[in-house]
Amino acid sequence: MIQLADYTGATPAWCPGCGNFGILTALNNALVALEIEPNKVLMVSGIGQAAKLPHYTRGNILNSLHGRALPPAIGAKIANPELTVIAVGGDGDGYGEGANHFINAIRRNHDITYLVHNNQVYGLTKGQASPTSDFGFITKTTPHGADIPLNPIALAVAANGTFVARSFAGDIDHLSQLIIKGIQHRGFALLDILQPCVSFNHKNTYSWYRERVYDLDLNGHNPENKADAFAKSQEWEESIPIGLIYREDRATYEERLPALKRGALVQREFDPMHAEKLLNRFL
Amino acid sequence: MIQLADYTGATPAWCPGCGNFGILTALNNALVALEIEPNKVLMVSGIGQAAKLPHYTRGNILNSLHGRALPPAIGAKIANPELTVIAVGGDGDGYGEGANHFINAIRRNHDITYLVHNNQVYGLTKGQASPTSDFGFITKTTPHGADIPLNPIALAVAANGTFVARSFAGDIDHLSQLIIKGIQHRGFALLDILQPCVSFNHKNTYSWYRERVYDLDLNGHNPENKADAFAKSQEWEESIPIGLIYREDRATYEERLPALKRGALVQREFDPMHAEKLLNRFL
Amino acid sequence: MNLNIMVGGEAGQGVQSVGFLLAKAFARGGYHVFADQDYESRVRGGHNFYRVRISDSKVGAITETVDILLALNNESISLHAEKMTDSGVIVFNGGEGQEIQNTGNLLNAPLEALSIEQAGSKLMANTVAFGVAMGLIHYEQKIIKEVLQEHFGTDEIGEKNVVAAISGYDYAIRKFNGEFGSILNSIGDGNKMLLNGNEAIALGAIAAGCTFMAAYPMTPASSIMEYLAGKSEELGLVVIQPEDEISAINMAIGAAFAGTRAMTATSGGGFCLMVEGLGLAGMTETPLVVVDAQRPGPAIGLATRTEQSDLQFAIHASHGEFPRVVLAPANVEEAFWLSVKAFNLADKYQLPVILLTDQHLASSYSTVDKFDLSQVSIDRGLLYEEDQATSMEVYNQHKITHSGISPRAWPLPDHALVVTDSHEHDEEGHLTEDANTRTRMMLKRLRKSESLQEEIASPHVYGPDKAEITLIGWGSTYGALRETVDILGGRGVDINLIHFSEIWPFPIQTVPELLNNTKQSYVVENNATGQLAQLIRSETGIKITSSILKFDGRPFTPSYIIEKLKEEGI
Amino acid sequence: MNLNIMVGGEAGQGVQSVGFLLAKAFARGGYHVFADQDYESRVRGGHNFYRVRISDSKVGAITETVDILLALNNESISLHAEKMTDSGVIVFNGGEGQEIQNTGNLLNAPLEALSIEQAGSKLMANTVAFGVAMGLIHYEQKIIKEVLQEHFGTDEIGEKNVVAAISGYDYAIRKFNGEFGSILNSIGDGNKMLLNGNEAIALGAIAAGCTFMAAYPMTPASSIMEYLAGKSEELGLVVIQPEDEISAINMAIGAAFAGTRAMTATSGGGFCLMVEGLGLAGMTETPLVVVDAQRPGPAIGLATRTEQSDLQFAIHASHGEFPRVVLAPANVEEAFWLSVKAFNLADKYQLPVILLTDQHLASSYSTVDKFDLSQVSIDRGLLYEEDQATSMEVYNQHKITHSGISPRAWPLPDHALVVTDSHEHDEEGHLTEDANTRTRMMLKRLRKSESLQEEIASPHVYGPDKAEITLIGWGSTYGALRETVDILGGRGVDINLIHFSEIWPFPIQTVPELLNNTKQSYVVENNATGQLAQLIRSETGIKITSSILKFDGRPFTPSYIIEKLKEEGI
Ligand SMILES: Cc1ncc(C[n+]2csc(CCOP(=O)(O)OP(=O)(O)O)c2C)c(N)n1
Ligand SMILES: Cc1ncc(C[n+]2csc(CCOP(=O)(O)OP(=O)(O)O)c2C)c(N)n1
Ligand code: SF4
Ligand code: SF4
Ligand SMILES: [Mg+2]
Ligand SMILES: [Mg+2]
Repeated sequence: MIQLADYTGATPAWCPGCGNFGILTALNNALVALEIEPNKVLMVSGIGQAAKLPHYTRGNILNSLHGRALPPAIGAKIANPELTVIAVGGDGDGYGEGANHFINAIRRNHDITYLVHNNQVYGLTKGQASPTSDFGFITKTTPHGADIPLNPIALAVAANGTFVARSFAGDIDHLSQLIIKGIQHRGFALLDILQPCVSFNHKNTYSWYRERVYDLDLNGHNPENKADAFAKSQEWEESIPIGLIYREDRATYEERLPALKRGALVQREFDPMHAEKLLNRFL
Repeated sequence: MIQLADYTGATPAWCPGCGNFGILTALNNALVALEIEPNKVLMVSGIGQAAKLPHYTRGNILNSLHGRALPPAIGAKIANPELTVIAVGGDGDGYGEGANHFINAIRRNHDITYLVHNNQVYGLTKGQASPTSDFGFITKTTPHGADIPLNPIALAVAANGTFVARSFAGDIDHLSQLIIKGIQHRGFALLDILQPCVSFNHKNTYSWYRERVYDLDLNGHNPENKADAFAKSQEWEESIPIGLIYREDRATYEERLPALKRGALVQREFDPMHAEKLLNRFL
Repeated sequence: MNLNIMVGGEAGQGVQSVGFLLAKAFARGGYHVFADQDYESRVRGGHNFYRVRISDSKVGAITETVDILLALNNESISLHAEKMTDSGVIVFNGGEGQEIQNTGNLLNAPLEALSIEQAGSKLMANTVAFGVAMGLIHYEQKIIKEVLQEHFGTDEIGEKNVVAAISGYDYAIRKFNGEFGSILNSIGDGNKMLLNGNEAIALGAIAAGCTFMAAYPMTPASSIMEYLAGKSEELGLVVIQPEDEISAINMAIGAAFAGTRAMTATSGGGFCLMVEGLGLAGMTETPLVVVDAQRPGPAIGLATRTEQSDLQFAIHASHGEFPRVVLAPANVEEAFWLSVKAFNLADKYQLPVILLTDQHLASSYSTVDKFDLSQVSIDRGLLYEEDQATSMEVYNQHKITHSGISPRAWPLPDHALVVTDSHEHDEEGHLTEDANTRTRMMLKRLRKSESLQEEIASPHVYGPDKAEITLIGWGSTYGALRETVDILGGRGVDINLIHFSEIWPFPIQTVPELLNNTKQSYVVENNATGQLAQLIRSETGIKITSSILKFDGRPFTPSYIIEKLKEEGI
Repeated sequence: MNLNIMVGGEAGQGVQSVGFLLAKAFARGGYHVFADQDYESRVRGGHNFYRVRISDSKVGAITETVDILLALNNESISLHAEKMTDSGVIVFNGGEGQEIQNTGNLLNAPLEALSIEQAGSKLMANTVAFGVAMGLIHYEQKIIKEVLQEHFGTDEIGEKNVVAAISGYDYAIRKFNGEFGSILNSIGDGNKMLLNGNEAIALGAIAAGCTFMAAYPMTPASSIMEYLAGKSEELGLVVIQPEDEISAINMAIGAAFAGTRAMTATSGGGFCLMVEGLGLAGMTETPLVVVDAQRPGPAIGLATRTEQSDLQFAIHASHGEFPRVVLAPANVEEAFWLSVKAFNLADKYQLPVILLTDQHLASSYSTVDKFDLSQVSIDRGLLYEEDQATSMEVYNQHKITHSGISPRAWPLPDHALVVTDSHEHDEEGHLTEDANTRTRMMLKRLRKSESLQEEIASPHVYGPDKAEITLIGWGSTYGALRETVDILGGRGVDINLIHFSEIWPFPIQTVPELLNNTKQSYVVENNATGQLAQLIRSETGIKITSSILKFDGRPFTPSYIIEKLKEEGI
């Protein structure tokens, strides 16, 4: 039996009250609920406050570069599809530096769960604007206010995502359930997680989010309809939908690879003589 | 009077019959129609067949790196907003290597016109799949068929584009009119241009496109409605809408910059003594 | 006279602000100050400290001993108690139930209690600590107030901080019953600037007329862009934070191509992403200033610490071959002047200039005489004189000249067309495949290094011209090395220093002679492989066999160097 | 015996396919063949040529003279006529209205007309030209048919090509009335492989058990990924073309971390984008093979041409310091074997290995004896032996050992947890800020260079052990340099060659002695600054004062080198 104790890692170096704690708890709960052992999990993270998360739980870990959570996660998943691969990072990490990987991982539909701790700010580097900072958000690098933000949900829908969801770090149960669904989803599961940053984001606070979020499940939203999903992606300032926004069934990248039909790459035998028939073709 | 002769550059090194010729003609026509002098134009391009275009017309030219048409174009536009800045590149260039710049240039709404010659293939490097290659498209690098493509129109709408349009290299008048509108648009104008590649794309040919494209103008489409625009972005295989898909009015990045209120950066006087008041604050 | 104050505590306890206030108060009182920061890559918790060194003569390094330790938490005591001088005082936040007694050189100060009592919240405990330190040395209250008001404003918050500080001040005077020797008064008019390396670079850029910066945040470079962004409206300059570093450097190239002075700044990881752009500047001959504020690598390494390990990378970054300049300021003063020089060289030679600093220089504060702006000259290089202003002909942006420098123009309405290309190109800037043109263009670009060579200053020589022992360093270690020479020289050791601030093109005219003059020499570098030593060997053939290398992310101190030399029998 | 055939024409005229067919036909006939390609960065038009050199002894370079020129367009004649040997024949597509007469050594062959007549379309004019060349030397028709059918298939298209070629063959026999000395028959069983450098690398990777490649297309590296992708289904390996090179290298790192052998390949511009990832592999000690197929820089440079200008960049790429390997295969054979070695060293030392090739090696075809796969050994290095297979404890991925190498494991269900980090980390792989751990980890990683050093082969010495003149080269210039030594040696010049294929860690045990043995030496490099000479100086202190440098994007030929030596009085 997998227990929460199996998922106890180092003490987080986050600020007291940070939304990241809720995400950590929700993830651990989800992994325990799914009865996945830590050594079947590979967590790959970028760089930022969010990206430190893997060290605070347990599993195989590759803490990578800023913006680069997804590419190594993809490489590892292809190499060994038996691993439950979870990519983790912040909004700057995933939607800023790494946005090109983000869009392409979505369209290729790699079988990965991607948790984005979206605190709408650069936390670790102390408070610069992020791509999701609200319009007009003032920071040291945007003294006259941030630009129109990047909308990760709309982009994920537009990029032909197969599992596009949003949750809130302040609602651990909701998040935990959604992480479970995301991990169970065959294909790329995006979880954009609203995460209060108590140190640098004094606009999008716990209460700001709480006043606005509403659960799509209770709202009769049909996550199979793309137009509806796009419409939901446009809600913000006034009310913010959380839950599964869009879902579709499509072959994963790994399923489409003929090479993987004969088992995981990491389990292949080494035999140089295999190349013999190729050499002959050059004669 | 500006004439076509003013826009005659070097002889194109493109394949005979390439769709790029139509784009070149349409651009020249548009610039002449707008009565813009070549020295008021700055063309910035990436690398690829498409990206060679500036050399085949006339203007100020910065032929940059693969994927990097937009960043230098943005830098130059901010430095000197009096220039009509046109960025040019291919689908690999702009939607592959450069997709992160693409999305962010759109949301920041830089006042630039961006021509993407979308031949759904890597032409210059001889026929590899591009991000917009149709699903299942077979190339040397995708022997089991390309993935679900990236949808530039949907992404541009999702990224809060203010001018999102598609045209066809085989319809020079349509394209020319749209380029005129794009240049006149205050803000980032995306022109995704369907461009037959006679050497490497034997699927999406002139006739393939011709059989499918239809003009939104004749169709009663309302480009001010985002949901409609998103719906239009989803049409492909059967029928392909061309024309202005989405448009909105929003301050450009350059208009929002307080620094530009006092004139173009490139015209500022140099005076080290300006720093005096700053030095005093460190005393 | 030398006083060392350390402030220690968790991230979030206000260590940085106390440290800065102390530095400022002493700078205002006419003292020379050097202050460095040691912090972890986190926003709350962990252990940070700030060291402020105060002297009546120039200082450019920190020392390891501490006279006053302001321990905002108890961990600071256990971590730093061993560094205390005999007469040193540890100020700690005792309060109730605190074990350590207020005896000897320990001063149990109820920092939080005083803060709550005086200012209604424990948030100002750090300001109370600042006051205690000031009280211990009986420093002028006028300066204390001035500095606090400048920092916190003159409104309620500023006032509360003044009250909090004074309560600490009084407490120290009342309660400290140990021995503490230093009673300090201001010693001058306080007409020195107190600033760090990043601020100096930003000011240099402003003085040089840079109006465009594109950068992506990265410690320890971020504060350059933050400073400039803060001044963007006031000065009319543009700072843009794009999606990544690739965009940043290419935006700067576009802005420079369009005629402005443009820059970007980052640290090693971001610099990695910029190297293709660096080559673009090289090929298109676009003037560009790139700051690489080094930190320990490889990869993320130690994100908030210091290292000098990008030297060879900076010199060789990007594929292909093109001339470039690498400048590594030795201290805050040079950071300003080399920032100005960087823009001038970039324009004059139409190439990228790398300012190679590090966390130690970037975030350490230092007092300097106010920069004399009348000494700043702007040299935009050879400009194209148009015969036909409205010609619309393509001018030769890459004209092949004897010096390799082509008269420059940028796109302007009614001017000639300006064309350039990342491909090999002809004089007009149009792409070419011609072998002969290629060879001539390569030679043209590389030829620029010849006259460039003459712009590069010879290394600093400090101490006697010739000595038994020669230390060799580069960049931010200058202060520590100078002081090492002073101390050992004072003890009768025959020692000097050769220090490089302008590294590439390598100052080949003077270095061989300088080095041939040495007897026993040591390179002292904040890296693990001795990169300057490698460079010296490849450029001069001279092998420096001994080295003092440090690569734990912490800066050198004179005492560390002296210790290492002692191990060598010196 | 030596025969040089050149095919010239526009892109799109089938130059490449004729060139390849010629090379293949002679290889099949038992000859040694070396063939290179000169092409522009465009798909149609411009001028391309293909040079095929045929010999009865080993050849590793091209020559500049031409015996048969197949001029698919008339521009080819004006561009190359001056290279013809006295008895050489120019075959051109005359047809109606063609001025040049079929006299002397010009053969006016109606290539298009014959193609239309025989195959119903002018598309096979190039195959007709191939036939003409074969006819001129009376080569075996059996081989011609064989080769054509292998290339075009045995169906209708294949048949039409055979018919077209034979029509050209017959035409030449019938109509050629000049003098052409060579009548060639096959001379052996044709048991040689004909392949280019990229194919050899791909085969090496396959033999070494690489199952994962992520790469973004870039000339001249693309054909490595194209070859592997073509075999992905047959061999069960994965080739992914992601959005950019950053993604490519990081995907490969992920796949390697997960336990496969993984690689990426690119050219200089793409390599620029990979250098941060290179540092990630360095820090996380992930085995990784990166091919940098060089082309002329900076920036886009000359996209389809050759250069050796990334050497210093490859050695110093990425910020911070970590061990790496740089191998530069001298020819197709070494491309295979060093590709295998690259994977073994990457695994054994857990670090990135850079295979530094160039366009000349990547796309030149060469005959080699079939690789003996029984000589390929797989060394995955020290692996972690688990005591408790189901422990789920974190094992020490970065255990500090004497050799610096930690026993390796990768994530597997029921195995210990594997943790690594781009930050400095402890033995378990968790991030740390501790100064002492940092120092120990840096030393651990750098220590790997010591034993690694012993894996690096000494440079090749060709010719006498000691000589008056020594040429020094690296990488793909080997063939041209060897032949230079052969030719000049044959003329009585006392000359030899020291050639580097395994460059980093620098083979310091043997090189100083080798070089100290030389008298007058010349580095011969396809670059403008003499990067190997710089490296030799920084590693050994030895200054090679003379150099023959070429940086016009074209490869060296023996005659070019001999010409340059002649200018030096040799
Ligand atoms: C290439 C590179 N650029 C920049 C950085 C500096 N950096 C580290 S974390 C970070 C931003 C973190 O923001 P986010 O991803 O939103 O994470 P958060 O800290 O808010 O959780 C940046 C810019 C880096 N490490 N590497
Ligand atoms: C960093 C980098 N990666 C790869 C390349 C090689 N490259 C040149 S053009 C090109 C693709 C061109 O495709 P696209 O942008 O669609 O333009 P097209 O030729 O189809 O017009 C590639 C991959 C390069 N020059 N630089
Ligand atoms: S800075 Fe913000 S995101 Fe980072 S740990 Fe603190 S509260 Fe959380
Ligand atoms: S390869 Fe395709 S895109 Fe390139 S010039 Fe030829 S037809 Fe046009
Ligand atoms: Mg964030
Ligand atoms: Mg394309």
